Amino acid sequence: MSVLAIAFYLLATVTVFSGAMVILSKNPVHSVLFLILAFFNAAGLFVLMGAEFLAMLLVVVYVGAVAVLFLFVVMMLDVDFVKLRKGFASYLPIGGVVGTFLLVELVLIVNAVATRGAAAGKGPKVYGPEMSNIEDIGRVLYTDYVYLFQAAGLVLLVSMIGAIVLTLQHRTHVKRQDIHEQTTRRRKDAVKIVSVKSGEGIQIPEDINK
Amino acid sequence: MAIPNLLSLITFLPLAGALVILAVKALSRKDDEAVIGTNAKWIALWTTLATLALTIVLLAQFDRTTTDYQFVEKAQWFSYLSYHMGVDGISVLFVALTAFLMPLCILASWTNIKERLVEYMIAFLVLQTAVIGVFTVLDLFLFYMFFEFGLVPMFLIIGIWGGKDRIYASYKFFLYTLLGSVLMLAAMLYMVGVAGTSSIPELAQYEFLAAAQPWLWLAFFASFAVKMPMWPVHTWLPDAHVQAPTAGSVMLAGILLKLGGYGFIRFNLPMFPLASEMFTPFVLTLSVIAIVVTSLIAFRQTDIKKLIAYSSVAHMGFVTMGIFAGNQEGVQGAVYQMISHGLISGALFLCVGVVYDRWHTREIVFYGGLTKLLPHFAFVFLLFTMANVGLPGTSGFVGEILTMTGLYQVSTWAAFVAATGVILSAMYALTLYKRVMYGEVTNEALKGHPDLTAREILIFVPLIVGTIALGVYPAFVFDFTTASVDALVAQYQTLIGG
Amino acid sequence: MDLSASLNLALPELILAISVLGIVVYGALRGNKSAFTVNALSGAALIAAAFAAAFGSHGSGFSGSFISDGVAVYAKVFIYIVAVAIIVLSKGYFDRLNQTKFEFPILILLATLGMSMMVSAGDLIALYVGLELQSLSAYILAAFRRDDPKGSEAGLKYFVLGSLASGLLLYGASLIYGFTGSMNFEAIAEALKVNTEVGVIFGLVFLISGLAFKISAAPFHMWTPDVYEGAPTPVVAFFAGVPKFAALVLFARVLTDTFADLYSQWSQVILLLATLSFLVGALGGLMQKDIKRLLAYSSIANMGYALLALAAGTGYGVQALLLFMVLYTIDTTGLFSAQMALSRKGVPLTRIDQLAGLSKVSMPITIAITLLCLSVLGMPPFSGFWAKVFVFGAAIEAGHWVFAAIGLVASVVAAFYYLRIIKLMWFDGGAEEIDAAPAATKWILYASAAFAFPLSAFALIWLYPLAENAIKSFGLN
Amino acid sequence: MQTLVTLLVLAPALGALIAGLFGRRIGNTLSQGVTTGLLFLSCALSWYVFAQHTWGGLEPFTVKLLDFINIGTFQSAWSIRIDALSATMLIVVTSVSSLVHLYSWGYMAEDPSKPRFFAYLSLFTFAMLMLVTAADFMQLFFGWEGVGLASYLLIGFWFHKDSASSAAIKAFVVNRVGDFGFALGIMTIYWQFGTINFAELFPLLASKEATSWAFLSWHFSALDLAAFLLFIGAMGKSAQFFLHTWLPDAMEGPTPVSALIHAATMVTAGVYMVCLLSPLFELAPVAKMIVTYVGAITAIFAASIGFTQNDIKRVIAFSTCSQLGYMFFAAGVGAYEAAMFHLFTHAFFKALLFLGAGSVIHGMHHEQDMRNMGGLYKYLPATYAVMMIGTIAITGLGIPYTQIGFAGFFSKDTIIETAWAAAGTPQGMFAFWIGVVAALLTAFYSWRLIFMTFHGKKQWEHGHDDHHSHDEAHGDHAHAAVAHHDDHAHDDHAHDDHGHGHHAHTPHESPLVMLIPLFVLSVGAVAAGFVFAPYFVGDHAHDFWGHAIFHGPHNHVLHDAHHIEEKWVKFAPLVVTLLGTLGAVYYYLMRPDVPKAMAAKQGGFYRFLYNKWYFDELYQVVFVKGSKALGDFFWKILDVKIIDGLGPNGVAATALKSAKNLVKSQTGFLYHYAFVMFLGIAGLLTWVVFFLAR
Amino acid sequence: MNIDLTHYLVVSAMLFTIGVFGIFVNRRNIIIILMSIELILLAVNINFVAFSAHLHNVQGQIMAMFVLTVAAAEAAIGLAILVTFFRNRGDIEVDDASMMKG
Repeated sequence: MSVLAIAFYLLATVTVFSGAMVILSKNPVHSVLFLILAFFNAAGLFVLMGAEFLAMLLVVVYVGAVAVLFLFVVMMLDVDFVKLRKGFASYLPIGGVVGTFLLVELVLIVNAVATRGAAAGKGPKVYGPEMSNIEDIGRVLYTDYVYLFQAAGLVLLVSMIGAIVLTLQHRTHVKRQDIHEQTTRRRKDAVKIVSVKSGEGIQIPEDINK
Repeated sequence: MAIPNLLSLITFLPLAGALVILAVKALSRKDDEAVIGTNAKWIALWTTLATLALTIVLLAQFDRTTTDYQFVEKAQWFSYLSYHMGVDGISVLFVALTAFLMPLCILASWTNIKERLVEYMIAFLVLQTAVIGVFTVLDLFLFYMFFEFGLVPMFLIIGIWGGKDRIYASYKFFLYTLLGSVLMLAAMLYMVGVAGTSSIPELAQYEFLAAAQPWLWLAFFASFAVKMPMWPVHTWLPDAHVQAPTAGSVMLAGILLKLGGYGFIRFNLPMFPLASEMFTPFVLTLSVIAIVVTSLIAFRQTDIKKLIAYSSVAHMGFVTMGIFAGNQEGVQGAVYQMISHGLISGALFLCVGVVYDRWHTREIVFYGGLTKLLPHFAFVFLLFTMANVGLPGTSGFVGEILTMTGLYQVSTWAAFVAATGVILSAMYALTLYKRVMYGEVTNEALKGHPDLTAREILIFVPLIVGTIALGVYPAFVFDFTTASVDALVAQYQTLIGG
Repeated sequence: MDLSASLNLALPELILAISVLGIVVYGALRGNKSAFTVNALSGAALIAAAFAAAFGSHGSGFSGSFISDGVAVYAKVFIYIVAVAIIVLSKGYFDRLNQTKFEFPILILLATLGMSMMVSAGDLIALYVGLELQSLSAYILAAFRRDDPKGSEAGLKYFVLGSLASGLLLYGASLIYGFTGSMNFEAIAEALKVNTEVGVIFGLVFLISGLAFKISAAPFHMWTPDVYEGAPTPVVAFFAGVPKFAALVLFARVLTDTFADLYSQWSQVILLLATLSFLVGALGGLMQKDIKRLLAYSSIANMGYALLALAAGTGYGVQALLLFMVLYTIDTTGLFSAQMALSRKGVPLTRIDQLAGLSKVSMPITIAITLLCLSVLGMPPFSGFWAKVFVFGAAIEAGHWVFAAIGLVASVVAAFYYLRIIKLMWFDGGAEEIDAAPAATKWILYASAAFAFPLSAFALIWLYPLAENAIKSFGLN
Repeated sequence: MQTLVTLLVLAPALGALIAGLFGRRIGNTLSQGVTTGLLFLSCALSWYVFAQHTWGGLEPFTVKLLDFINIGTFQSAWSIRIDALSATMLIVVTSVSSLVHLYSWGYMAEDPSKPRFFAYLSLFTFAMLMLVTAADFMQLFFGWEGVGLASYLLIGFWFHKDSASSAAIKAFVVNRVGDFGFALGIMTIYWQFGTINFAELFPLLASKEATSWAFLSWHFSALDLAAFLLFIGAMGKSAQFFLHTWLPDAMEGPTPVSALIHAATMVTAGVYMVCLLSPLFELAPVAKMIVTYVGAITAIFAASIGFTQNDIKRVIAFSTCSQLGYMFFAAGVGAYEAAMFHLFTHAFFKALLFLGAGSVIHGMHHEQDMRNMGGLYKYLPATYAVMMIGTIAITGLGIPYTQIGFAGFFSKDTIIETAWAAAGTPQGMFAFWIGVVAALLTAFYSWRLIFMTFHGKKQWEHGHDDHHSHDEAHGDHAHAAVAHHDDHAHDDHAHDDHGHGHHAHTPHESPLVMLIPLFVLSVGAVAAGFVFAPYFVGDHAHDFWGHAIFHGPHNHVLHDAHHIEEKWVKFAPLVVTLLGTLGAVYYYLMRPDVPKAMAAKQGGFYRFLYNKWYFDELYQVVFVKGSKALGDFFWKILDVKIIDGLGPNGVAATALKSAKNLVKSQTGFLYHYAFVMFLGIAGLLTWVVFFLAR
Repeated sequence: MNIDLTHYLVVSAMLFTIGVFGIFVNRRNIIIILMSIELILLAVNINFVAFSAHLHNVQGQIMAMFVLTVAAAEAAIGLAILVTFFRNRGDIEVDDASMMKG
């Protein structure tokens, strides 16, 4: 058994195990941590397949951003997670059957693809010194796929707008500094001159503070 | 005087009338309900009368010697569809029947419809366009469009102005007939697909695969049999009739039922002759069952309208068996029977309307001895009862005897059983007449209502004249139909090798 | 093909993308006060894009990942027009609720851009990115009324299930990729000519399932009623029409063009989905009380019909699909605008029984709804009838007459619930006055009703050859 | 001549139209005047035509008025065919009809709807004339049903009486049963010969003598089948055995109607048709045999019932039925001339009897039960006289081998003799003996009627007060249990207090307007026999009938009848008639208590006869109840439960149920939705693996 | 024993199944459902990369990159929706709290 094989089995086992733990953990924080572990090990598998750039991307984007985002939300939402575990097992049997069924079919097909598909026959690509993986990707990404690359930017824009639209809350009772308003404030907006008759006082408008 | 686009004019004039009513309503002050209603009535009446006038022109200009379609209008639409109109000796009569009954329907609704008069008149005019369209178009899809669309105004008429169980009846009517016709649509799509044309005259000449014919035939049959209606898919009819307002029943029995028979003549027989021959025993069986079973059912009814409705089913049985006898006598008789039934059943429903308007019940037991109270009505009702029974000298006779004669050669059994319908119809019709009209006036509530009003007499007179005239001189019909039916029968007999 | 030519091909998308960026900046600076301007600008951008698409050149660009052909152009122009209508509708809707936000048209624009990419997708990556761009915008739009518990629940359900569907689609894409060695449709088609194995069918099934989710075909329809009910009505009006159109065009492209050699396999899968869809749609609608839920089932049924046309796998089938979707989308947009037009004392009418006696209160709206209902029901001479004629014609031509018959029977069952609406409006009494509807909403309602009949009868005269020409680029028989 | 006959036929129609449509407007007198006047015109023309034919050498001809149905070879026209048969019928119909019109002036004097009555009478006459002058089957059928309609209207003339309207329906429906066969017969003819025109048909008949036609899966000789089916029509119209039940009930109609329709004219239409179709029947031996048997059975059957009935009109009605039986078996054995002759004479004396009975009823203030009469000869002398004439005529009194006798003698004896002439066949022998026995019965019940009505004790003086309330009236009699048929037997129209309140209980003679027709008919009853016998059945017969009646080459019964060797045959009718008369004299003049006792004893045989062999009960159970039960079954079980239950309602229920289940699966739970999606994809994949992989 | 394509694909299939399984086992906890989706996407990515490596074709890796991008965007939106859901309900239970069904 080669080192490669040992590495594969190690990484694969941990990946699958931590994947399972993601859905089985009682505590969502643990789930997130297992998710991170799964991503790390998957990155390792990527490296084994020669996709170094993607491996890096996985760690940076997923572990660095997405998983942390999850963690953040888990922490932020004040949820009684113990309650959420109730009824966990009730769908286990039928879910298990269907899941197993699906797995068997997938493995069957995976085998078919791997042995008879276009991918059969060619071994894993090994990058030589003349061109690295990142260079390989870069060449096509900014030429053939420039259109999609830009589109991906729009996807991120959508997610940004979405996050803002959905979650940004203007708290009306909190006073904020508005520099634009401060600098454009004119005298007539702020000051009103009234001639007060002696002995009568004045009626202060209710919206004086606005 | 030749009027250009006469058929289009006849077909769409009622629709235009409906739009005028709508426009008048839109322009009127909102609070003038009564005025708007009156306007609507008069506009509707004049529209239908104008249509009738145009139809008379059509009949006058119709060339009775040719088998070709006449007054043809054709314009390319899209794909292979075209706006294609024309009438032959068969359809022109149905156009005339529709145009003839429509003013009577409007008149029959003159006083008894009080709510939503505008919508009512619009519904009727739209219905008229739909029905006339069915008979005038020569494009398969246009046919289907008009054929199917007729459901909508009728659905509204039953549903809005109907009786107590109108919702059930209108749904049943709509869905039943819709189910039948969607299957026909499927067959139409196939036909157009293989023949590459949707022109009815061309399709009538196209020879469909012998293997496909039974299926196509069945699909068309599904639609037309429901519409006719044939036993055992007739059960919507009694409900629809009972619930529909008087004029609605008149339209339903007088014209809508004829769409089925017209369809059989126009499609099943010429387009799928082999299948028609194959299914003849089947149709004949259903027809005679219809005649006997529904006659017996009619005998037991307690509701006047339901009784007449069942009797309509029985009479339509004669039509179907005449058509599928496939010989001159049968087909001519069937066409004739349809026209005649249009007059007679329409008149009978109007008769029911007369008593319903006065006493607001259709229960037979409520009545009795009306002859003494409404002698004119007694005469009218008697006349149409007799016509319904098929008394010679009224139009009811000619159709029955011809269809049976046509049938007799094809199947003596069927003719034998069908002929018992002659006995049974006398049984139920006369019993009805007796229970409503004869005897002493035992129900005090019956007293104090006037005999036929001038308006009602005005409605009945044309129907009486028509029934008798056609009964004594059926050539009024045969002059038109002979050429077309002969050609049809000849083609059919050739194709089935008979 | 060089970049400038490719950019030229993608001009509509470029217009949209650049407009989005500009409008975002403008909106962000001006805040919600700018809503009207943003709406107007978005509409203008869409119309410009529509013109660009209609008069733009055909061809494929960006190394084959972008295709601009007859079908794509046909779809795009229509999608843009409907998007404009949705923006108009949304204005009235949110104004009435006092929740106008400038992000809404922007998200609509982005979703439209996504659809635009979908119909022009030339490879699996473009397919995925376009689909996601549209879907992600849609998720947000579904949850757009964030204070509304139903809205956020709808958004959540849509999101979770949608992501799942994307996962399935991706898995399928990966199998196809692994089997054929390419992401590009043309290359895949080439590879399939040499070798077709069960693996690729597997991949295709996953892909079909993912797309079927987008068009809410059974059994991937489960999200539809809930999301339709919960999401804001203009959003639902949007969902109900054009994204499905885009997904169906994609379907057509992938199946009839790329996977033409596997016709006998995928047509069976599609037929199965179609049959399930119209059965579920017809039966499910029978019990509904909520207008939007009812329309959800209606749309499930109609997607079944669309798939039936697709399953024909012929040129006429695709043509029927193109025509069907246009006619259906106009009807359904009309029906949703009717729902938006109706409110009583400031509360929108959501339950069907609230329509009772409407004919006594507002005749024009009643007539319009009646026409639209009859149209979706497939009653001639309304547009919906032609839609069904095309679809079933295609199915029968392809020999799928059993399925066509089932579909037609299902349409009769479905007729029941449209009739119920008509019945309530016309036959029943006891209605209170309704509020005045926003003018724009009303006019869109009337316009769609007028299209249902009689305009469609004339529109088909040029729409039909248009669709006929469009499908020539697919090289089908 | 063509114009004349057209006028002849259409005049009654015109009268009917005027009286029917404008009767209320123009008033009673004018309506009566117009209809009666037109009828007399018609009558005069008929006699002119008849005279021209008989003595003036008028050749048969046909006037075509208008096309009726013309479809391919199915050609029919409204036309007037004049030949010996129709000329004979014309005079019968118009004479009796015009006299009945006149008679009705008196009889219906108090009726409030006289115009209607006269319109119906004229309508009937018109239909009858159309029937007898038909040149093809369609017009024949028109007349056939037209008289049926008129009969229906007239029987139900007093529509407020439930019994009258029921009787009317019964008459119509039973006639329809006959028409059912008639129509099938016409169709058989049409499909065999391609024509329904008599003139075209008759020459063709012989060509198909051996042809068979598959009817209801059996093969029959086409001609026999056609003739038999047509005969069913005749059976219905002429109230022959099995289809006779309507005739007694038809007596619910006013008495003039009974005289006109149910004695003289309409009921004889069947005989007329058989004679008209003699070319067909001559070639249809089996059908002829059936005609003979049915006629003979009817003759004896009706006679047997006749002598137990108590209603004066019913007795005459059964007598009519019986006489029609005579005519049929005459036709059946091939003596069409004899049948026609009897038809002719019978019209006079039977109309006379009916009108006489009407006069009695009128005089008795609408009492019809003979048990409540008696001793009337003093009060109604004129009526008594004419009734005697009629009775003698019907019993056929006359001296064989001379030309002396009443009308019935000539015709009835000819019939019995022709039957003997045909006695070579079983049916001929049967008919002969039946004829003889029936003659005995005829004499008995005819005289019984006279004696019960005009002689004996006055039964109307006591207990007469309450004869209007039937329960009590019949309560007096022991046979109340079987009397329910008589419950409505008298014309007790309550609105009609008859206008002679001051002497309401005393019978009175009828007015002159009623008596004149009686006298005229008496002349006929006496003279019709010896005046016309030479033409109808005697030496001039061949010339008289011309081609109107056809005889097969082996049919010479009429000729044989004139040369019968056996004298006892000639005398037999006279002898039995006298026997019957003596019997009646014994039982009803000398020992009236015997029949009363027999009636009171309610013997089984008596009840059987009294209840008309229980035919009504049988039909009631089998047909009326049967069709009601079937109707209920078809309606409530087949239509509602099975068709609707499985059809629309069942489907709707199923759809709703599945919809409910489907919607239940739409739980709103995210994981359920996901689960369904996975089930979907797993299912699809499995399907692919098993079915689509290649 | 060589580590070939099949091995990677099996790992991917297992992850995919786990992801699928996670969705309907964790019927109440939406956060874990979201993580299950991430697992599915990871499985898909492994597939793409494995194929890409074995096909000597970089398209798969490009696809994987886009998947990563979209997955990130998806996570952001998903969590945003989750937050609004939580704000409306005060909970993230989706079990018995469904307002829409039928």
